[in-house]
Amino acid sequence: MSTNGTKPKFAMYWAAACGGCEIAVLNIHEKILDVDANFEVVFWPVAMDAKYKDVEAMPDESITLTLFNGGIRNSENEEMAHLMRRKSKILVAFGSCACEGCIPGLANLSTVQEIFDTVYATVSTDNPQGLRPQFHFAAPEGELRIPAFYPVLKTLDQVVKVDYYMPGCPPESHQIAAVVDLVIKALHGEAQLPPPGAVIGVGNSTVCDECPRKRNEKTIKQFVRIQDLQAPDPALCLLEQGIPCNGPATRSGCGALCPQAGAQCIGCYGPAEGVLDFGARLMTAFASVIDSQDPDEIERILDGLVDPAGQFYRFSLAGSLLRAAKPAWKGNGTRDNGRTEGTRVPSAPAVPVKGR
Amino acid sequence: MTKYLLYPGCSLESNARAYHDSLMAISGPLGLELEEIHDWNCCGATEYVGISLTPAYALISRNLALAAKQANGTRTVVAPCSACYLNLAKADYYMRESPRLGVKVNTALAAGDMHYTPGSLQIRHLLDVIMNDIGLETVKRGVVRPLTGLRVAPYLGCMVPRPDYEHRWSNPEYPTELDRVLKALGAEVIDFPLKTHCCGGHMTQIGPDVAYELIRRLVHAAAEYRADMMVTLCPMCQLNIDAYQGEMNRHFGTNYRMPILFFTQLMGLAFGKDPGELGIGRELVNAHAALARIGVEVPPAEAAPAPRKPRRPKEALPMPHMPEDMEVNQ
Amino acid sequence: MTTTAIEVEIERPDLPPLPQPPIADLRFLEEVAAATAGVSRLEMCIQCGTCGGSCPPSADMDHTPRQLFAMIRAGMRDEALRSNTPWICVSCYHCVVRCPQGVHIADVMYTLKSMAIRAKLYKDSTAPDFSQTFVDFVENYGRSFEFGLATRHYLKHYPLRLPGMVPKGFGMLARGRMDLTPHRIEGLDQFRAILARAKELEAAS
Amino acid sequence: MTSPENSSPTERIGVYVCHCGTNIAGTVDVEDVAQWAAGRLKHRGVVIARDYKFMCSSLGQEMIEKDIKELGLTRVVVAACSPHLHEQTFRTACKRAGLNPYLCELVSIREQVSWVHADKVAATGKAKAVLSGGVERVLHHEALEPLRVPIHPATLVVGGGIAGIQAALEIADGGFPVIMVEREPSIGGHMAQFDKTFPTLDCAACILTPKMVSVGTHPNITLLTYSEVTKVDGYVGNFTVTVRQKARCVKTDLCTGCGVCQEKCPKKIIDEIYEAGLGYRKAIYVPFPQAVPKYPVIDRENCTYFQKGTCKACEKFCPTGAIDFNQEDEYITLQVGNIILATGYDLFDPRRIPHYGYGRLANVFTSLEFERLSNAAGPTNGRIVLRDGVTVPKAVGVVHCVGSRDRNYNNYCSAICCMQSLKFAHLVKERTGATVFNFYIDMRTPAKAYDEFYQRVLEEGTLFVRGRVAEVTDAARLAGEEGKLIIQVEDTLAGKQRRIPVDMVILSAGMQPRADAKEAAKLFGISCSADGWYIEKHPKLDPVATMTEGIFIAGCVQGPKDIPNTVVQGAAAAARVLGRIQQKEIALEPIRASIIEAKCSGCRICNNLCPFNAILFHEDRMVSEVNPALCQGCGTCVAACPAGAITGTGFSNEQVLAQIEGLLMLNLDGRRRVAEKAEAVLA
Amino acid sequence: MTDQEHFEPVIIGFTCNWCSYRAADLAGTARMKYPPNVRLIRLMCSGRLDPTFVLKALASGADAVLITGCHPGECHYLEQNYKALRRYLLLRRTLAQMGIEPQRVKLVWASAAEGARLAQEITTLVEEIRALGPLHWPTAPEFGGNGHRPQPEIQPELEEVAA
Repeated sequence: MSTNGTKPKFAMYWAAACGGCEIAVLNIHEKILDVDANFEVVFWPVAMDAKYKDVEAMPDESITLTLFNGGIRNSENEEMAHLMRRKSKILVAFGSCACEGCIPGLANLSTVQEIFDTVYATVSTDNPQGLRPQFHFAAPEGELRIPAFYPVLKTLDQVVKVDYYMPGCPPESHQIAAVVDLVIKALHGEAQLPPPGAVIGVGNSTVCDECPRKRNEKTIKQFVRIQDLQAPDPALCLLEQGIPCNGPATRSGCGALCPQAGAQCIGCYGPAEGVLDFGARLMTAFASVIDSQDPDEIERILDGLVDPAGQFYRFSLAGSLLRAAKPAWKGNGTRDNGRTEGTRVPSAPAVPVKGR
Repeated sequence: MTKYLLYPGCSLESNARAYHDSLMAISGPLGLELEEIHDWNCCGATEYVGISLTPAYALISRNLALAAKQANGTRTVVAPCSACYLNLAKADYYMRESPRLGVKVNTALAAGDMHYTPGSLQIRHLLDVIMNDIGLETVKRGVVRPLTGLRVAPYLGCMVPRPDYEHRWSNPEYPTELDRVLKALGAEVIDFPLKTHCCGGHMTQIGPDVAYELIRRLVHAAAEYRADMMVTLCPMCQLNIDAYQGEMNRHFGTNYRMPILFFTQLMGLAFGKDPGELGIGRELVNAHAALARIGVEVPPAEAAPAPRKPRRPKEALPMPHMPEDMEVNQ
Repeated sequence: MTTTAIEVEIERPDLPPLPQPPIADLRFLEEVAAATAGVSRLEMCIQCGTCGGSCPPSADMDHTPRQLFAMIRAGMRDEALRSNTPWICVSCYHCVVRCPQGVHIADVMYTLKSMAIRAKLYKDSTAPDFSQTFVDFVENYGRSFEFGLATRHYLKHYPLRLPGMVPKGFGMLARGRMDLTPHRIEGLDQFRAILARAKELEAAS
Repeated sequence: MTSPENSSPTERIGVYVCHCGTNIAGTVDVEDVAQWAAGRLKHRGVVIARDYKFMCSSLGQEMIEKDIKELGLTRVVVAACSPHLHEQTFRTACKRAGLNPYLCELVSIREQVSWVHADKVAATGKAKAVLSGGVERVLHHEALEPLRVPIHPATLVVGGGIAGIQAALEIADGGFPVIMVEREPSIGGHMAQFDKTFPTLDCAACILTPKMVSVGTHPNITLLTYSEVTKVDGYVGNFTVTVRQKARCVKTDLCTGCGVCQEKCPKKIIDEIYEAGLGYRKAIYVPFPQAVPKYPVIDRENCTYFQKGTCKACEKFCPTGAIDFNQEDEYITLQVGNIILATGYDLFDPRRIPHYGYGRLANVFTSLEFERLSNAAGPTNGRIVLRDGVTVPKAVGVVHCVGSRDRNYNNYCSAICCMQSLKFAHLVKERTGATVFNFYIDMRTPAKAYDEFYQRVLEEGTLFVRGRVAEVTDAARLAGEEGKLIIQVEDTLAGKQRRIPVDMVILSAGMQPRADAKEAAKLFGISCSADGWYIEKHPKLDPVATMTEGIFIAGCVQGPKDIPNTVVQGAAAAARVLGRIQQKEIALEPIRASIIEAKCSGCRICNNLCPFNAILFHEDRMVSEVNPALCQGCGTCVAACPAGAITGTGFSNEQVLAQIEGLLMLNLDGRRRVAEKAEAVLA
Repeated sequence: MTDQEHFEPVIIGFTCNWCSYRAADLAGTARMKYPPNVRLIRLMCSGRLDPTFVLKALASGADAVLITGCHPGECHYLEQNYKALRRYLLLRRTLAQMGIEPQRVKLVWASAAEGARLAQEITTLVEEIRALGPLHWPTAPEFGGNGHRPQPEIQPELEEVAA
């Protein structure tokens, strides 16, 4: 790998994420050579060996471009976010996790207790002694500490200022390539970088725009899970067939991959330009076209949406207006099926109330 | 076989045995699987509610609780007796309509560690089930001895078609279900104007004179329409018109002899069952003469000529046409 | 603008005190409604008379149902509870299905009966006794007992008619339509426990 | 999206707090509110905040105008009474000062603060919150211009009953073109079926026929009978309407209306429409002698030729060869500026009340049947007889409120039944001398000369029984009942149940909306009540307009009413339309939705959300578009768009979200303490 | 003294320009009294109600949201209130999954004539919420909007979780 000190510096970091983003970057094939040709890669734990202290040693803003993927799940993630911010000129929230929390963000529906129980004490876990991680441990060499686990996962821009957002789980390689091109052009003064805060590597509409399926005026009499549908019409809009497809609200750019492959869009590219809350858009869209005016029937139809929060906030929970479920904020609490109005014991209130 | 929970009610075990016997006899041909609710209790008839509300509804609801618990494979309770049907149905409906009542009743039931969730059962009358679940086609298929020539006055009384909060009947005043079943059996069904009028109910016990008048109206109208017999689906109606017809005659110095049978008995006959098995002969105003017309015991007599409509003069004005389901009344 | 109350001294020559007005219990309507199963809609009555017109035995009633409702509204508690109307009601539900205002008339009648029994205001004890006798048997056995009911009731109220009843009674027995012994349900204790609790609740309300 | 912390003040906002005498100042510390706004909201762009005794007074308005001019205000927020009261006032003030009126926001601190709260501190606090909400919101207001659309001079009148006739004549006489569409072969409607009209008893034909004729002959009226509207496009000012003209099978240019075809036609059918099922007509027929137009139509369902392929009697005998079996339905497209709906009512069908016996008992008649019976031009030439056609009744019962004022059928009072029943009573008495009983719940005669008519019928000896009829039966129970119809009723004044034997029963059936009223409402994009009556814009102040600009209603389509009121509404609707036409154009509130094409992905979620059909989808470009003239500005599509591609002027997301923050900004000062306390407890 | 006494719920109300907003005006003209905790926003129609508004309000410090519209069948725009109904029914399901008590978002039909009813509904709602306690959503600006409590508090919590 070249070490020409004059080339602009490139870094990529992996916080709370699955690693898919890293693969996606490698998926740009020979374009990766352009990256190498135009950048000096100074920090990329997946691709090369480097220590945090090396980064700390670098002068501030010395890294031209940092692709930061993954959400902020623990204190280490947050420290690194601050560090990379300090050292980078352009910090890109790369991939759904960094942009809006993604799948790890769904943990924000559960309490820390629940998360740990699931991980260390469910049938799928072989943990006979019921061991749990200790946050600090007195070893003969001295006390060991591991990073603090946060009650909720945060998105990158909830802890540091972000210059650009590049959504997708993972971002499509051709989009990455395009962005890389753009940055390189910009570096050579051949192109203008978009205004700070912009979402890059995406289309300006939603998935339907790129979806070839036939669409009619929408009315929904039932919601079904795609696997419960006998023979889904391959050419007709999935939503019209009752399959909860997130396409209408999801930012275009992926080329409507899933709908073309016969699966509903699950929304990994996040909301369209200027949308404040992704889930809200889906809720209102789905609800609006339900074909009934009778509350009971509507409820019956809604029963077809087995897991609304999961459906609407699959990728965007941590970045949504509420960001997390109430129990998660507190680390304890109860669930509710939403239809037992008034009968529910409120979960532990934010303000502890004596005598209650 | 379609399965149902059966709530026979006290009458079917005593004065309306004929109803019970004939029901059992026809359940086979109709494909009715009837499972009796275990250890059911009296529904309180029309008496208990008049004394004290909560106990009355607790009494009724004990049966609902039993049924709900027993319900294996079905959530439909069938009640052949009209008072039972109404009480059960009403209890269920009112507990839904006013939660206040539901809470009271369940608090009471709790004393016998029981519980009933209003709306968890369907309470339906036998005729409703035969009409809408079994279907007239099945009934027609079962007929081996059509009741041709038997002129019957369908009589439902009050408590089956009314108040009908669940809208199960074609009409609370002129329901046509019974007419259609009897037609399916081949009987000649008259458009009986008093088909849902009152038989006097418990007035035979507490104000006989009142009851006698009500009975007279019915029997008179039936006779007016030259009916061979009245056909009912209510034990109380059958009892009053059958057992009290004598006293009524004495009271007014009349001599009506209008037999009244349960529709299940006629179905049994049409299905070729043996009269004895159907409890025929248990009635006080005997129906033998009438039954002779359809060849029960005696060789079939030729059908009585249907009353022909008077030819309308040419200057007559047309009648408004009636919806299809009314045709049975023409 | 403001007005100041002006005290006026009215000349009161010594007149005899005015007679008391008849007692009107204006909460009676609510009371009846509250004691009725379901939602009575009693306050909705527009006095059209459909009930009175439909009622088969109304000739024998001392007030038509409609009049009774007017009396309830007027708070004429005693007169209403003394009326024989609820006892004559045969629960035919004609009025209920015809009522243009959807009043649960039959159930209101039941309510009035039970109130009359509590207040001991019924004129003729035949009906209440019959109901009570019927209920007694039911409470004892869990099922009704027609033979016992008929005999006990007739002995008490129509001893003279009894002979006349014999042939019929015999006919019923002969045709196996009447049992001489009552039928007991199995869960009698539990059954009675339920009723006991229910009665407490009723008394409480 | 703004929050108090970020965006820097780019606008110059003036805040004006009204005392409204003591109405507001009595409960809200207005001076404090104004000072608070000047200080705390400075960073939001508030450059001046004043309080004044009566902001709506000319002095108050001048104060605002002066500030706009001198301080160069770009936004104005007035905290005073409800926008429904004075929004217009202050907008106009801004306009006068050269500021776009839509850059002014009025927040209500009277109806929704000072008048409903007692505690002065709390009220003042809320006033501040409401005000800051208004300030945040006004920052996102845009300058708007009202929409101006031209008005096409032609008017479509749907329904040729007396309401439609009245409206059409008024407009035509006003000198503007009218197209009248009538479903039946002739205009005239229900009124043409009647004999006499209450309370004056003048004959319906005598007063109606002349009007019908002038409709038929009026140079400004195009009459399309035997026709139905099938499609309505466009919006106020220029609707495009498609009308299906059913094939008459008669060449109207050749037909002389001589009537030979009717005589010769061998096929006789019960006339369910005009004769209300009480009389007969031929397969080729003119509904009634005075019909307009006079041309007959062939009823294909019943014509022997069309059913069996042979006959053609009419063709054979037609002197002018006007019969044309090959005629096809025609579709006509019309351009109109306004539409008047006068489609009338249906009669309640008494078969739904079986215990009244109609349909089972021969001598039970409906009110409409009786109208025909008593009509000199009717099947019996006006002889009031039983259904056998000969027997004259000796006793007749008239039953009021049939199907009306009844939860089981129609809840409402049909308004005409009392008077109509009185009319029947009078006619029976007059023509047969029979004993007449009228059974009523309440006697309702609330109009000029109506109660006098009641008095007159009383004098004539009609027997009135106050009580709603329980049942009509032929089951005789008592002597003297055999062979009669027995009316069972509680005589509520006597307090006894009565059984009254009569020969004839007349059921005064109520009015109900046309069977297809709801589909029609959808077709024209107007709203109707749960029953199906069309809803007027305002029950008192705008009784003939509808929520949909350019569509008006007249007569029973709006609710049960008698002839006088129907005529009044017909004229009123015409007056409204004439006013419109003369203005030549109309200004519409610019509160409208619009779709940003670039953002629209053509998912079509919004397409069927608009009851006014304002959203159209371009298959070619795969995008949806809002027609601003059709859009009523409800914002449902804005709220529904999953891509956030639809914006609503006047109520945009930015405005509402900002207002939410504004409203909440204040309490946070107060609440922070609670929060800190919470933290303390938690830590 | 308990926090109830401290706690004044703040409720955002969305009203329809044609019915409930006028009902609120009517309550005013009739001088009916109701608690000052509700702050109304005027929309043209309940159909304009975007779930985002509700989430925004809750996330920015409101303790509850009141949604009002014309009675079913009486919508000024024919049938848009039904759309509001559908959205409301779906939204409350989602909110329930988020652990937000369903009582905190309430849908009320109120015609322009029902000032008294609206005032009554508001009063009840305020009392319900007062009993329920503050929602106090951690993203509210009162937490500086970052939704994160000071570390020292999280750590011990985790200690016990881990134990």
